[in-house]
Amino acid sequence: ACGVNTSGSGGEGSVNFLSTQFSPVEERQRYEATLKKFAGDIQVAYNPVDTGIFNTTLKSQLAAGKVEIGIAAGLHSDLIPFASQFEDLSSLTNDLSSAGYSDDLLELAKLGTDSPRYIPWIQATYVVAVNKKALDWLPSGADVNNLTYENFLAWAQAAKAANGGRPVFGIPAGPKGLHHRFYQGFLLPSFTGGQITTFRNADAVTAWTYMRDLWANMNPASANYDFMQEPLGNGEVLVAWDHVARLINAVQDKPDDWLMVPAPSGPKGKGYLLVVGGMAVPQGSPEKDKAFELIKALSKPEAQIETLKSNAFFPVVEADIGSDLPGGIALEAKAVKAQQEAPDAILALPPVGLGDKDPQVSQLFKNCFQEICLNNADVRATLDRQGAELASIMDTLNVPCWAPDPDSDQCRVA
Amino acid sequence: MADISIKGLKKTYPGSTELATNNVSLDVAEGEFMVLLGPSGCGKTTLLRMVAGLDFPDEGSISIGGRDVTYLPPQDRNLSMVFQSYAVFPHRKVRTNIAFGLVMKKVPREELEKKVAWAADLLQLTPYLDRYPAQLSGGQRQRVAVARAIVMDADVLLMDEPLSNLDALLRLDFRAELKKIVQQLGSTTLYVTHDQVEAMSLSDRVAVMKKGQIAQLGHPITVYEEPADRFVGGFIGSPPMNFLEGRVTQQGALEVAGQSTEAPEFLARSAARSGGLPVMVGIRAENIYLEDRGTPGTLDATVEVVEPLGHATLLTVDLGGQTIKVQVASTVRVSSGEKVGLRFDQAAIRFFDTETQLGLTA
Amino acid sequence: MADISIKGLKKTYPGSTELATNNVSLDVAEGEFMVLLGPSGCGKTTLLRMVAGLDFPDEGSISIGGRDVTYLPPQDRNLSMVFQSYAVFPHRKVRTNIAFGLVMKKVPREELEKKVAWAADLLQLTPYLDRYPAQLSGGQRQRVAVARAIVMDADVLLMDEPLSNLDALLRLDFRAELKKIVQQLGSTTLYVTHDQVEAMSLSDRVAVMKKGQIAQLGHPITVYEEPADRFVGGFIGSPPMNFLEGRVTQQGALEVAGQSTEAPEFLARSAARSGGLPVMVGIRAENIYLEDRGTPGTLDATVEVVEPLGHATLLTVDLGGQTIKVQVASTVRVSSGEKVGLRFDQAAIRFFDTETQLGLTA
Amino acid sequence: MLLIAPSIVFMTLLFGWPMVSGILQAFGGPEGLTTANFTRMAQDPYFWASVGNTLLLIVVMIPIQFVLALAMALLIRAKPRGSSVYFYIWAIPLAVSDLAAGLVWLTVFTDRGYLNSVLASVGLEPFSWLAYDNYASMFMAVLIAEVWRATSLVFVIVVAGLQSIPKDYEEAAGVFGAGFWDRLWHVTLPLLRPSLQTALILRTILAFQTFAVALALTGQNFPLVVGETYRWYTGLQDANVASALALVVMAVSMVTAVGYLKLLKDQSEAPR
Amino acid sequence: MSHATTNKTTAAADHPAPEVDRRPLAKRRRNRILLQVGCILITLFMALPIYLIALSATSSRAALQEFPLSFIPNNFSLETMETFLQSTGILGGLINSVQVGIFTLVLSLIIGVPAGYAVARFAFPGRDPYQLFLLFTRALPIVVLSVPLAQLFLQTGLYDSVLAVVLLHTALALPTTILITSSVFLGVPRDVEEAARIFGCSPVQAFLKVVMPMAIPGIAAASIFTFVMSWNEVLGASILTLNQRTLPAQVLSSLAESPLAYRFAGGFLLVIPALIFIFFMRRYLTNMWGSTIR
Ligand SMILES: Nc1ncnc2c1ncn2[C@@H]1O[C@H](COP(=O)(O)OP(=O)(O)OP(=O)(O)O)[C@@H](O)[C@H]1O
Ligand SMILES: Nc1ncnc2c1ncn2[C@@H]1O[C@H](COP(=O)(O)OP(=O)(O)OP(=O)(O)O)[C@@H](O)[C@H]1O
Ligand SMILES: [Mg+2]
Ligand SMILES: [Mg+2]
Repeated sequence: ACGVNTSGSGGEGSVNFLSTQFSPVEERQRYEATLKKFAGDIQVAYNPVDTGIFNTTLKSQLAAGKVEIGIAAGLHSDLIPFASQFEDLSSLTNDLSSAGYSDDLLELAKLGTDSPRYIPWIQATYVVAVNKKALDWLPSGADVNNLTYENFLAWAQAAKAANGGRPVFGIPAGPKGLHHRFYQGFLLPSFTGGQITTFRNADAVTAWTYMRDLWANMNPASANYDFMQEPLGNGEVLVAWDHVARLINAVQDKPDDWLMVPAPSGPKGKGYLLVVGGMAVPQGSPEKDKAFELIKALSKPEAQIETLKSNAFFPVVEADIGSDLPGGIALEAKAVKAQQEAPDAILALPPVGLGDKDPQVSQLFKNCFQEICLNNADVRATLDRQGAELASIMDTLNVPCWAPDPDSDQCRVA
Repeated sequence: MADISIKGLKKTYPGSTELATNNVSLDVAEGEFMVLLGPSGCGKTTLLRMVAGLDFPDEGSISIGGRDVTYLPPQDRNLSMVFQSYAVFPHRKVRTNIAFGLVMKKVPREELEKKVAWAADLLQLTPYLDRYPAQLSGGQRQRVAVARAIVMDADVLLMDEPLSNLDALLRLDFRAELKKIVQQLGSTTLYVTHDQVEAMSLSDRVAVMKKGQIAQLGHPITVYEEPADRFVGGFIGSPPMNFLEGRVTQQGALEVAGQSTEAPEFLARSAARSGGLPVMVGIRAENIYLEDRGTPGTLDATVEVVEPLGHATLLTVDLGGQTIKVQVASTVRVSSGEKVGLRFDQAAIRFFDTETQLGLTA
Repeated sequence: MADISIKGLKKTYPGSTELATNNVSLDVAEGEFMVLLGPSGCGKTTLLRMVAGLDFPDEGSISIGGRDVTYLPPQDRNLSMVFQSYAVFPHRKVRTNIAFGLVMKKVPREELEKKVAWAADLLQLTPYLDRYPAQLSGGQRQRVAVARAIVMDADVLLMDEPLSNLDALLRLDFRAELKKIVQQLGSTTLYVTHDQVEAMSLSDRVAVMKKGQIAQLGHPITVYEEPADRFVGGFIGSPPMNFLEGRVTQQGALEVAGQSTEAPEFLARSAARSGGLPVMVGIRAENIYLEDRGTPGTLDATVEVVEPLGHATLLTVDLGGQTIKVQVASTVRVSSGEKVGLRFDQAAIRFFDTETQLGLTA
Repeated sequence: MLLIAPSIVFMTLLFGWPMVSGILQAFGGPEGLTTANFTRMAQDPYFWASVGNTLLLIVVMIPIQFVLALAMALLIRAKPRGSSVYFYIWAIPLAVSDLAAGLVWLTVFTDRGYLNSVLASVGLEPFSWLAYDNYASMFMAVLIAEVWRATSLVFVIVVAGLQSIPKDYEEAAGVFGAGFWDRLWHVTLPLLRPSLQTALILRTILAFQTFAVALALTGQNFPLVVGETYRWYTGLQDANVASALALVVMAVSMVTAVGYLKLLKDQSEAPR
Repeated sequence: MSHATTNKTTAAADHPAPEVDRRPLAKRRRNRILLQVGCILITLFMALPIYLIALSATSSRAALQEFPLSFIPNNFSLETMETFLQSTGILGGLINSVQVGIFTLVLSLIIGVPAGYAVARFAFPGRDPYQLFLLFTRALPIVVLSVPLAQLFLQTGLYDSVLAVVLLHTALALPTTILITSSVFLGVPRDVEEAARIFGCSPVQAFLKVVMPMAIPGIAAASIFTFVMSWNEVLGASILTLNQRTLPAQVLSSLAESPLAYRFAGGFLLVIPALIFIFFMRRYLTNMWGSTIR
């Protein structure tokens, strides 16, 4: 049996680029083009896989001591489990020090260790996509570009009423949906100012009670939505919060029909979550030098801008975005900028240093949603139960808190 | 009540061009025991299958007890059948195999058990009631098939060579019982066999089939003694009838094998009219007697083969270049090469047309 | 070269307690035609299967051509077999079914085709060569099985009721051919049949089996005329031998059915010694002659049933309370209820011990 | 046994060690052997729901599939006109991967899918078939999709099995007064037993393994045990609890398989 | 009026009593019609989803977002399919998949068919445990084995090769192959096999020449499963390869996150080869020598 190569390259000496991003057909094609453009004469075999495979592949290769992966790239949370098995990238960080990474990013990149384990690769956030039809029901006095959660709920109610009781707001609460990021980075920071420490305080109760009201005015099919671009595209949903990359397809064909707006603000401010992806080099990687070269190449502003233009992920380095963006991306870029630069903005990070407990922590947020919104459980009781679980995880971990929780030696649930 | 009336049945198997039955008409009276005889492949099974409702005819009709059943499914015909291939259910023990039809008829348990015991006893299957068919000998399996059929008390009993794998003794016993059973129940029976003794001793009438058609239908002895045509004569009897080419002269003499005897009157008459008549002379082996050579009225012949059969001795004899079989008592001692005289029992001689092969009668 | 020597074969089927063959020993000379006869379930097929190597005996040995083959797999024995269940390959057309063994032997194509054509012609299968077995009649399928076996020119030919589903005529033809073939090839043949005419006319010797044992082995006429015991006499012959209870008096008279005739000398002698001897008298139906009542030397009897069989007429006769069968020529006209005199052919009378059932001879 | 040796060797070489380590994992913890994983598994809010759903689905689905597959096989055997085309179409779902199958049925049942399109076009109110708060319709949707996807498997096995049943037996049964249902029950089904047993065992074991369709249709709202295994393994990255779940699946599957083997034991051992 | 009457009388004269009872025929005809109706209903159920995939795969993206959805292809577009076909590794994946499918098929038949035969024919001690052993591997969700499995292949140097996937798929298919073939071998009469032995076949030859051909339907059924299973298997293929992906591993994983139109196109494209395979195998599922005889 003689196999045929399926990753474009991948002969002797090529760099196997394993990634959890850009796996959809078109995105993959576009990213391969980007790679070709910037990799120079380095042969790159781009292998996008889902997180499960990513894990299995890395885990088994590292365990067997036969690493064939040159670069392992993924979201921050994808990379966490392998923190200690990635190369120390201090030298690369030094080489790239002039590029202008934010301190937050560089801290994240240490994955809870002492030295950088990945080089930031892409970043993104979450915004709200609005079909212009929905503007009709926007409560008077509300500014669509500067919503409050109250406005948002009122708007959802008005829209539902106007559609004969059919809700038209949505959230990606499907099995692959990212709604837990909404609670972690948007809802809770906005209502409580924290993420972990405030998990079960009174403000959190308010927040979840609000969430229950909001859910009552959201399309119940949301519980199946993984990507909001589809229900948005076919009109099932008119207003939706999601990851920028998961909205873009709905918007880009007819940018004129759409608005992209920052997430709403709450009593404590406008919480928003930053998503970071990084490129790491597993220890024992066969083409380490080339991998380093490639990382450098992809960290150039041009490459980063190219990625934004093609696949809607924002640069992690100082880069002049310019004004020649495609329609949909331009909309997004505006919203992202507005969200980041809002005066009451509260930056939230995905959990830092949780290691392989990260998904379980996220699961706790989803459980809250499940219990409170779907099963109509008592808010207080639910938070107590899930909070206790979270507390026990945090106690065993012994890690410092991350934004927006106040920095401390050990992060605990209050 | 359960007479069978078959009219103009034609059947061609899909994918075959020959007619498996070609215009068969047959009336079987209620309670009659009809035996079907015929060479292998002549359509006996096919006919039975149509009566059973397992195949439908292309043309023609079948009615049982005055009710047309041509296209009625088998389960609605109240009949039972012994399949040539037995078709005993491999997944059921002998007991439940035999009981199958009764269970379908919802016969009460007690009666059912009585009947099964009776049939098993009759067919000497009692020791095997709790075996699966795979653990039986060929003959035992066949007996299961027979037992399954006779417990049914059906209006019509179809049996396709039910005893072919049984020994003569068992056959003899069973034959006698079967006749009793059938008479008691009044079942109309269609019975296929290759055993002519069986055919003769069991049947009220036999139907001899040939290539999908009925060649002769009649009382067994009639069929044996007065075959309707050469085929039947040649088919029935062991050994079959001898045929000799002959000629009836204008003068009324019968010339056979270069020798001449007297011809029966009706032949003499038509020979006189037509100026001589070639005929086929048929005579059975047991109707030829051995005499000393030269005895008046005998034909000169030479013995070629002597086969002792136990109950008799079969001679193959050369008669003026034609080979015929002669059966003599087992006490007669002849040896091959011996020259003998043959006397034909005049009353037993049959004549056939040389062209149509049909029997010539007065 | 290919004589078969069977020694003390014992075989019990798994899950059964009876012996299917019980200490069978049998020597078949090279080229000999041995017929196995016996009631259904007596172990004939089992014996054949062990000779073929399909089953292995629990005890005993089998050698073919001097080579011990008891545990040799079938394909190394150079034999061929007709299965009682035919076992034709349903997925192969008739042609390739017949050719199967030849293909396995790597016989050149031309010879193969010649042989297949020859066998098909012999068994009247030529028109069906391109059919699948499912499209054949029962008898045709059986003929395929026979054809497949005879093309093999094997050292040993095993045939398990090969003609059971064929008509008498075809059987007669084939029998003659088979005898020729076997003689030409010198195959040693073991042949199971229930047809006694077949047994008599084909065999060099017959082995009569009973409950897994060989009851008598010998020339067919001997077995017919001088059955070793009551079982054999009662089993062989159609109708089977009549048995009458009798007694040889001290004076040397044979008393049967209240009447008395002379006893053979050897019996008279031992009766004289022992002061009277109860015996079982065996006589075949064809060895009893009908005479007028009162003729000296005859026994008085009454005809009960008259069965015309075609070639003869079978009478069921009451002889002093015992029922016996008498076979008379079909020309004899008697009717039931008629009182007749019976003359026993003295030479054909056999005597059996009433206890051991064994034949008594001088 | 020379004939089964290769398969044993092959399976052992390939799966032996992974199985052992997989099983050990279920009992593995930071400090040696533990049953903590099972405790965590059982405490997960989705666990009992998933067990319940899985069992319910199997109990309802397997009979439906067998009846349907048998009916299909018998229909095909009756050789209606165009039976080869029917046969082909009925076997097609075999060729469709879980993912694709889930996808198609999603387009049927989703709020703006084909089913609602039909309802809308006849003037009826569209219905949220897959809504989390509508357990019955969600279950129906999963059931229909699974029946569609996996009945072909049983169908094809049964068709293959039917081929080896001589017609004689049914004919004999007919002659002895058995109507269609009697023949089916007393002759066809018993003779089909080996195929049915195989199909039943395979189908059940595979049914325990399916989740992709349910996942596609209902997301996390209709959890199935194997889906949970995947979630624990890839989503929550806890291989230990995933293994524990896997062991549960395996234990239940094996118990069922043993049950089937015992229940459908062939008494005659040599049926022909 | 009178005309009709004449017709009746002549008809009666042509067919003397008893009149052929055509009611059972009518009933049969009715049954045939019911049969057809049943077939058509089932066909609708089985084919509709396939039609919908095909429809969606060939519709433009816009058409998929309308409501109510159209059941007739009015927006025919191969755009998504084309994009799909042009993406990297599709051809290579196709070749790999076909290779994997065929080698898996062959290997699992070579190993599985004799074992199936043994299970059917010989009541060897430990037959039930053996069957359970086979099922064991199928009963454990394979995901939990993925890391040790991948490690195993990495250590033996088979990682990232078609052979690795073939081996895994064979192991996955074996239980099915063995069980299905054994159930059909049970239906092959013993005497036929014995006849083959008599006529000079070694046990192996008898198996190959007589038993196998008679079990063709079962072997075909097993083959279909094996091939289709291998064709659609993603997880194993994904963890055991990197650059030598099979087609489903190559695309199915990326499909999950692609826009709907692509998912349809991919789903549809992946079905086609399996359809072709079934098309060729299906005729073996019904035997060719007419009904089975005893
Ligand atoms: N597989 C088996 N398991 C158990 N007993 C068997 C098996 N096969 C045959 N027997 C029994 O062994 C005995 C001998 O069987 P065998 O087949 O040799 O008889 P046979 O002489 O060929 O009879 P027939 O003339 O009926 O074919 C019978 O009583 C039969 O019931
Ligand atoms: N299924 C079939 N397809 C095609 N032809 C068939 C089929 N069954 C039987 N025939 C043919 O029809 C003819 C009559 O067959 P049938 O079975 O009625 O013969 P039969 O008289 O029972 O013969 P036998 O005494 O050999 O059993 C034969 O020539 C046979 O080859
Ligand atoms: Mg027949
Ligand atoms: Mg026998």
